[in-house]
Amino acid sequence: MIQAALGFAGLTLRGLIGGRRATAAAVLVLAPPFFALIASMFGKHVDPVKLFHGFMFYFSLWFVIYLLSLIYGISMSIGEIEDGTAGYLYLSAVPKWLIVLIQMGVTTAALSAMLFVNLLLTGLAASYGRELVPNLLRDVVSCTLVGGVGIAVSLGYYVTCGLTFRTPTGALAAALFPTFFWEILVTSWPMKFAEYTLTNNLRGMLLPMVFNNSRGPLYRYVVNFHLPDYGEASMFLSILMGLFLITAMIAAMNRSIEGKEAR
Amino acid sequence: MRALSELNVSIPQGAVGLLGPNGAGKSTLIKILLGFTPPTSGSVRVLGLDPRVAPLEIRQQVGYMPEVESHIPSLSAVDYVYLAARLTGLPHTDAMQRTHRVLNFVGLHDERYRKVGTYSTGMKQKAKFAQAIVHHPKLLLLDEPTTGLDPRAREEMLMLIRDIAHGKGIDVILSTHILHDVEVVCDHVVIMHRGALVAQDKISNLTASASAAYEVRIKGDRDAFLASLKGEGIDGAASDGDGGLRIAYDRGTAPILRAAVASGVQIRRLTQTHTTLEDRFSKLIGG
Amino acid sequence: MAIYDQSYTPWTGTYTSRAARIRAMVAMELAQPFKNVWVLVSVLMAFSLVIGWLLILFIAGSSQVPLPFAFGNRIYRDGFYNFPTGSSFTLFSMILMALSATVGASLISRDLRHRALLMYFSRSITRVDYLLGKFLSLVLFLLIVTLGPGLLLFIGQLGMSQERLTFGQRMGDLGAITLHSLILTVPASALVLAFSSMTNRTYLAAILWASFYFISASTSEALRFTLRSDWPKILSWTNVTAHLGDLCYAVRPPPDTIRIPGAKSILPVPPAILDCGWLPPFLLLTGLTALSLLVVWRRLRSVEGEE
Amino acid sequence: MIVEADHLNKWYGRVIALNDVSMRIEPGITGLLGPNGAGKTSFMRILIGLMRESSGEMRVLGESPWNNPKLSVRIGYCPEHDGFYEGMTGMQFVTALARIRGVKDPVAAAKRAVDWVRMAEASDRKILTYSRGMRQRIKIAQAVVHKPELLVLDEPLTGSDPIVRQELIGLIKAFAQEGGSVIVSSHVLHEIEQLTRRIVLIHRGRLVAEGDVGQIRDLIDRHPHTVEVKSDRPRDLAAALAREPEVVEIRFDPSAVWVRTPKPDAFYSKLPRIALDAGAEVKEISSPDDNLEAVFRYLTET
Repeated sequence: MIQAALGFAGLTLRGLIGGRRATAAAVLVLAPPFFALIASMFGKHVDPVKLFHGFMFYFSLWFVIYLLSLIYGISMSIGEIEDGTAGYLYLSAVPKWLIVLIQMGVTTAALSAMLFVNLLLTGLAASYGRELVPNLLRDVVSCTLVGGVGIAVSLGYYVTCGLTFRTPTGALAAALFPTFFWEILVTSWPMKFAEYTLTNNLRGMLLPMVFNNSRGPLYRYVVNFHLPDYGEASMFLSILMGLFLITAMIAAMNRSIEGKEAR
Repeated sequence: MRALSELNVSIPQGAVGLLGPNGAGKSTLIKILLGFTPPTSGSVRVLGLDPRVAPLEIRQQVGYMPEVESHIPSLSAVDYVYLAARLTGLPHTDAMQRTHRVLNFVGLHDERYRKVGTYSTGMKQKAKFAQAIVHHPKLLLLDEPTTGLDPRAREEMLMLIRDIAHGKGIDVILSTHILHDVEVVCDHVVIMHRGALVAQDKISNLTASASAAYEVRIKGDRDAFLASLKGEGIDGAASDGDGGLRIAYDRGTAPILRAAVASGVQIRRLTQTHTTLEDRFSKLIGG
Repeated sequence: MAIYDQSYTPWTGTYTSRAARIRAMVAMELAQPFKNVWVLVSVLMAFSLVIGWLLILFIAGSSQVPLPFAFGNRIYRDGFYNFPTGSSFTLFSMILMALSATVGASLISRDLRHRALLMYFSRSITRVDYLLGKFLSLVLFLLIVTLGPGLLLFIGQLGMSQERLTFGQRMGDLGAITLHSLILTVPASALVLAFSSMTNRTYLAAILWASFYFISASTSEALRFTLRSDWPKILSWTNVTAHLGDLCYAVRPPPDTIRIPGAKSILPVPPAILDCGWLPPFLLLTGLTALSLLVVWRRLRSVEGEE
Repeated sequence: MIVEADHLNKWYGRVIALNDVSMRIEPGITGLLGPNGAGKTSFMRILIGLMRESSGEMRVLGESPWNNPKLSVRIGYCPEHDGFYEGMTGMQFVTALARIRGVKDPVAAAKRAVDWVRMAEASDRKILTYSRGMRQRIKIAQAVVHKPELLVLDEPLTGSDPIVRQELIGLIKAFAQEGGSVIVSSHVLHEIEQLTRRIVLIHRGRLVAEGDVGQIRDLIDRHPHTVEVKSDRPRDLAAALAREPEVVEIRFDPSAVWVRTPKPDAFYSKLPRIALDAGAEVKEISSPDDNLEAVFRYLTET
């Protein structure tokens, strides 16, 4: 059983590399350092710390984590069903809920690793030609931890979508619409709901860890709503993470893997 | 990679079988005929036109049924065939009439309003066939039209092709690796192997000189039947891999009937086939 | 008794023009998205923005309260197409992005997955016709949700606005919303098609397009913050389209004074989103559109001959 | 009893795939026979636990297959359609699947399975490059790698040429000889006949008949046949045939005689004798009713 579970972990890791989705993920991971490098090479009066924090805030911790988990969350659920490989996975010594748990655990870890690489490279790119960003490693590690929580939550939601809907388009629509209207639009709007977005909770957690609790210009957008503090945010995110984990497991237990003839 | 080499062939009118094992270059030939890929060297004429110069004119007069699925799963068969007709240039009313007419012809009735994605393999093949004939082509190119069909659907498809190839003013090129299909449908056969032409003739010519063979399906004691056949002086009986017996013998059926009487078996099916075509073809595949 | 032939019969007739063939393709593709409930929901969302405005206009008009925000053509630029103004993620462009992702991403990837290209190209159309058909169907669909609500707003404003406008001014507005709609839809359609032709998995094409959209926005945002300069704004898809769109209305600046009694002041016109005129963003969008169409074209060329 | 289905139903929305199917399958090889779209795949997918039945009960090896991993590892499944991790080599694919099924030494087991399907040389190539026959064999290798008690094969012989087909048949028989049970689906009777005598007929989601191939063949004879006999002297042949009590209807034209008989078995037994006695040269004997499709028609439409 343990060996079978390890086998799943290996298989999931294999699935992460290879194919167009890996290319897309690589682009996502490498785009921020690339732009940061351009900025620090050609920009005048660039402050490396500002550059690094700006990219981390607006880029890595906002889009990269959602898009990465979207790509892998959809392809490891409905994508595998559509490709016909899910049938092999679900005939194993491991119960389906555990399969999902392993897949999500491994994917979260791997995506966090990607995020780590992304942040580290961004930090190095930002310091190009100047002195190294102080506390770079501390910032990268704490941001990776926070980002990992975000990845776990969004991955749980996307996998739930992918296991509930019968077609990839349906699953994608269900995943895209709420996330982007909620996370992208509502996050920076001066309205009360904004404190319940995943992004603002992540940023709330980031505040003491990276910014020493001082709301610099990056947090200027927080108007008319209460930015969750570390405790509130971690509570909110853990509840959400548990919730989506459970829904994903329930969805896996109830998903019939139909053949092509069903559609 | 060279798919076709030094191929000189002129394909006559009528129903022509393009026969050869997988990888013989049949699909490549068809793609060149349609103008999808230009030949690396050499020239082609389809209905007197050059596919490199006038692909659109050729495609208006040619119907193509690909080997692979090539449908749009979210469309109904009516929409799919109608779209094909419109894309060829049929006006709306004509396209609609033709669509329903050919769907009736191929035997898709109430299912025609269902999405093609929900069809069984046989129905998908029929829809594909319908889109190939909807614009009344002068020439119909069929690439492996019977793959994946159950026996009944296969016979239906072959009957459709035979029907369309005779007396409707449509010439058919049927590309396949199955001899039976060619024998049922075609008058003419072009045999290809490894990108080269191997033989080309009328089927009747190819079989005329041939010694005949009989395919027999029996019910009863097979060994006793074989023994009786030996008693009648017939040795060349072999299993045909299709549940029946192939008896290489060409002087009438009487000895076979006598053997059946003697061994007490029933003859459920008795048909004549020709060994040369079969032999020639299996030699090609084997070699 | 007369017996009529029910079997196969030949067809003779004249062929329609190539344009008619493309039209048939567009008509078929346009009917598809409306079968999807999610698409319907977001189309309704786009229209509900406008209907909300019309309600406000109606209430304001019936109680004789002039709405400075609705004067001039700002109702289109700030109230609808670029709402909320100044944000890097305007609501409308997000709706458009999501719609083009769900509708457009499948256009070519679906044909690739099911090898339907063989059917298309065995017909009497060229690659360019195919490309044009797909492109037009996506542009037209997106126009339904951009120009559609815009026209609704235009008609509503015609009846309920408290501003007296000349015929020329009205037509100027009409031209502006048409142009703005085209700016929003045409480059987006080309890009989506390019992504759609790159993969045979629809969801991946959609995600690629979404990634492009957000990466462009967040790169611009992050660079702007760190470099403390405004030029990175041009990297954001939203900003570029919104800026060019805004310029469409520049022909008719809002009135300095309002003659209606009781109206106090006019909100200041927000500054231009980009400070570089129309040429650079225009070139950027045209270049991207051309590049995307080229990508699709190349891709179709390599796919057509394939097994 | 390896499989017991009890009033099994499966719907997809409003489309019914299985309609009140009850059956028992004993150990050994069993053929599941029916035309395209008959519900064979749905039945198999419920049987192995990939799909849940809409109502009714399925028991496999005494247990319910849905969400039952303990049972899953006792079953091997070979799907009809190709779905692979195309970037893996055949060996990696089989090893990975062996591992997740809890096989003790996955590498050795995979090697054994790959050797068994005679894929040893090609096993280090990527699946992407495999031909159809190789894909079929690697699918079977993954199905047997964990030594299942029951092997479920969905249309394993479809589309393969005669040589590959004979090989696959050999493999399946070898598996059964080592004590395993096999359930195999097909839409062609003689394919199945080469494998087993025990057959279940499914048509339009309903269980139509089950039993021995001989019984199924008898079924073919239970309904009237129309037999076409091509001959040089159809008139004489018709006259001779008209005297037989089994014949209820006769038509002829200058090249052939058509006979309708409600007792095909007796008729076919007499036919050669009659033809010889009548002195007519028989050129062909054929009947549209002498096949499985006719059985389906006969069983479902009356």
